[in-house]
Amino acid sequence: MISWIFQLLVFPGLTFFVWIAFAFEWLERKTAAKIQSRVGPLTAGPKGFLQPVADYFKLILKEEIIPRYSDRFVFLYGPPLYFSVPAIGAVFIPVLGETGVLSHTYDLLFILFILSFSVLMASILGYAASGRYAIISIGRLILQYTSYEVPLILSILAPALLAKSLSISKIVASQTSIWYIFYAPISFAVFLIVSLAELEKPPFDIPSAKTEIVAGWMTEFSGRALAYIKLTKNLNYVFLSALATTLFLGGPTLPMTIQEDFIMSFASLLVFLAKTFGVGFLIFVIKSALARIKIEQATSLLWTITTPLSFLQLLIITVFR
Amino acid sequence: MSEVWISKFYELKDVKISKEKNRIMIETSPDKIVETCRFITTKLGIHHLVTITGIDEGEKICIIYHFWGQHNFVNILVRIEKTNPRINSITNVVPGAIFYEAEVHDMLGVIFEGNSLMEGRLLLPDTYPSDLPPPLRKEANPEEIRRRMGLE
Amino acid sequence: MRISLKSWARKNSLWLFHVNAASCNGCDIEFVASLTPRYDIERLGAQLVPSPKHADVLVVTGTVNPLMRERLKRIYEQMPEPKYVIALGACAGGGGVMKGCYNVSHGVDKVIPVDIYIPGCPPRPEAIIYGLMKLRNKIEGVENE
Amino acid sequence: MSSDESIEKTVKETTAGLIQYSPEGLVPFGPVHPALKEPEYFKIILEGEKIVQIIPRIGYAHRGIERATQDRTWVQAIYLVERICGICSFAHSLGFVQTVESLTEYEVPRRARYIRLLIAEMERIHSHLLWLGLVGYWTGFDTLFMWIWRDRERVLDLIEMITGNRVHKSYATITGVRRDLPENIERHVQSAMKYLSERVVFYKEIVNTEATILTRTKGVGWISPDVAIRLCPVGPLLRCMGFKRDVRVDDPYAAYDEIVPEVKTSTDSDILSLLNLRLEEIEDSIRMILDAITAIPPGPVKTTVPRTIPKGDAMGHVEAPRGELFYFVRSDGGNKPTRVKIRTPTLANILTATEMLKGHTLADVPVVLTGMDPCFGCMDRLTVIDLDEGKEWQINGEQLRRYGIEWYKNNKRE
Repeated sequence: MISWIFQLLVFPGLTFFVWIAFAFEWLERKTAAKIQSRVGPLTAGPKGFLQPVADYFKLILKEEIIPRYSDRFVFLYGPPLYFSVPAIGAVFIPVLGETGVLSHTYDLLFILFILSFSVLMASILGYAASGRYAIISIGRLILQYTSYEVPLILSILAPALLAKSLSISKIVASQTSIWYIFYAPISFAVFLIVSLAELEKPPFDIPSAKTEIVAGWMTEFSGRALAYIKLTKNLNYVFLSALATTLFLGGPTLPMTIQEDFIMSFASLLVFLAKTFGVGFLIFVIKSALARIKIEQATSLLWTITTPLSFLQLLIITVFR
Repeated sequence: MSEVWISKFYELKDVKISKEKNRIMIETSPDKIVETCRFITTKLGIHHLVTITGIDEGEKICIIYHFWGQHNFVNILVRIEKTNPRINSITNVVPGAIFYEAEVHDMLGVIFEGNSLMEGRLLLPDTYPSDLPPPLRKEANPEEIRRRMGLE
Repeated sequence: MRISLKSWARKNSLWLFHVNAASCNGCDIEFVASLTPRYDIERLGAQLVPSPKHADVLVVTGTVNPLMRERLKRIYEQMPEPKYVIALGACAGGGGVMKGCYNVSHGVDKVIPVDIYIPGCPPRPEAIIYGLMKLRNKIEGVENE
Repeated sequence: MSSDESIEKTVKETTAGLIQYSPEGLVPFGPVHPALKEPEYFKIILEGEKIVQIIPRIGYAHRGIERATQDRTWVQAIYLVERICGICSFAHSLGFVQTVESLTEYEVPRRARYIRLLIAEMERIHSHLLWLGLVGYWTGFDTLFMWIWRDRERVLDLIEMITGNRVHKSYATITGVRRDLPENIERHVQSAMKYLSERVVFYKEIVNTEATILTRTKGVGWISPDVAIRLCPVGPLLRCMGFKRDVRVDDPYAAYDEIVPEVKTSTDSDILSLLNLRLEEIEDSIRMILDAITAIPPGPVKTTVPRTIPKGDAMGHVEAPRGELFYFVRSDGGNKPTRVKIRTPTLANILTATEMLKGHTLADVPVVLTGMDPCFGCMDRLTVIDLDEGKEWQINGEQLRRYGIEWYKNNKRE
């Protein structure tokens, strides 16, 4: 029992993913800086590695301003709840073996729920803060969500269809010989595009477009609440990269079996980290090379291109398997 | 080109015309300003109003309309009484004049009849004291304005 | 010297919110230039944030005129504690060349308290980086007393 | 005839719309807004995401410089008008100085005229690059923004070598420039211009091929040239509608009669054509700088003039990076100007920009509004216009603040 709780909260559960989230933000800022021929964070820790940690602690230690006309209850308890959404999702991701800390026969469905719930939480938070920019931002967020939900589900269904199962551990287990990215490359590409939309990164950073609507639904948050929101955004980032790793790149599976349990787990961990950071890096590079598009363009792009493409992939899989 | 124009200007009555290099200056009376501007836009085909300058000359306020077209400045100069500074707006002829007229109104208190931005207090900060003269009038004192606006 | 986690986090994560209070743009373009590759103040952990509620440092440029004065007060009140103010440029410091104009305040400190003055018309990006370093030292000093 | 009437109608609506609006769907844009590096307030009236009307409330950068020039001597006034705007600072000092020169009988030395052209064109390159980078920023393309601002530093280096300052050059003076060119400047100018011309070709390719930029700019902000010409726009905004008007050619100053600029025009009148037009202007400026630096004649750079300027009126204009910048100067024969009137390009363009935005969505606001390359610091040197209800404000600052809080409370959950 204690071991299970340790797994859930420390490793490979919550704390582990939070540290990866910090590392992701550092890597994102460093990559963006490198592409823009800058240096990026440098003074906090070696090579600026502790920059996200400094940001986080500073925000936690700051005063929190609760606007007088906002929903006080949601304002206080919303951000931790928002944080818990990807945190719960992350423990379903297999890190050390073929199964995650938590697992279930139909856990892929739960992951889908998690993905949509984080958008719902964001809109509740934005609405509780009640500002004009927040309202516009939420309108855009939900419009964008309705247009990317279908391709998101369809692209996730491709690995499930290939493995003939809705269980993550089964999907991982059946990828030991060949990764699903080779069977379903279109779905992987669609998943990456949709991830950008889910993460509000360019070209889909429409709900938080700072030159149009200030900081979108985050405008009114400060201090502790903002720390939670920032961390959640990074955790979402990690969660989606890890999900792509799990569903399309074979997760932590190794081509051979090693007798020693400890070494086996350690090797799996390294494989998992390498793949996750690889996917994350791919997303950083894509987002650095693109400008923001408009909401109607995003909607039409997601409906008319990604949705038919993911259908096509499913059709190919059903016909050829 | 400018010679042709000058000969055309004599169609207008009661004008004084002077010319220096490519700057043509037409002095006319305030009640003929709309007519003169319409003459410039229709007969000469100059649509580009550069700006409207207002100058406080002590007894009178001098308003100059600067038009630019085909390598020549065409300026119309009118002088109005400072005690009752009113003149017809030219926004019907040159729509782009709306902000320029409002600016002269703001800075010198000239009222352009027919301009939609003349209603109420339109110009200067909201805290500008209404009993003080507009800032570009000769009698305006920057120190006093600063003191009244609470800037000292 | 012992550095507390609090002051370490604060000095390494200065989020800037920039307010142009009736400036001539000179200081503003130099401030933006200090974010760009040659100077890159992100090295110090500083970044530009879009909302004053996210910010730690208020960077004010320009000759604060009566219209902007009220806005500036409201923005300052919206920022969460602890907050710092940098007056960037000669106009923000004390009126500069605009001194005596009827529509300018003589300095930001007539409106809100200022921590760091960066003089110059406009200050070079190097001067802005120097000012940020001064602010970092100030944060450390205040916390360690 | 009917087309004339429709033009007339559109123009009427534009000017009349400045004061009529309903508070529903009102979105404030500014005065402190991430898209605007300068304070300016736009009331945007929306139906969903579609813009119905946009009302500028200018005046947040008003300082009162025109009045202040009357209290300064002629030489002090040069440095004051220069500080109207940090981006086109040399254009301001040049416009003022040339207008004053036309009142005197002194000739500007030929070498000084060449040096003036050199700095004016470098400033144009720096201003256009700055704007282009900010277009990247507004469309959320931070990488482009950083690259362009990195390249802009090369021009600033040259300006610093010649004038001693990066932003406010303090270089032009009555009858000439303040100091001569440094030695061996040709080498630096040529290498920097070579580098920049390569980069401009690269940016042209990015702008015309990158899909996300194209979708954001192509066809956005279209305005009928017949309507636009009635609203008196200037500069690149006018040239992108197909009107071939440039003060450098129409009324040559400095050395523009010897090194003639090529006036670029476009007929698409959208933001993409503005982007291309400005990039072409940079290329032309590079050519002119390279021509000027080889053809520059030897000689003095200024003559000495008395402190008083003869009595008279003078007007002059220069082509600032944003368009025609107009100066009117009246002297009464003393050592101070009696009246200095400045008309900056942004004030001329703002009416056109609000017309360009109608019918577009909120996402287009930063791109179009800033597409005219606004410089509110310039515009507000004198103008303050409160278009809010046209009602009389008789309250002090603190009351205004409370009014703002109350207003926010009442309008909060619409």
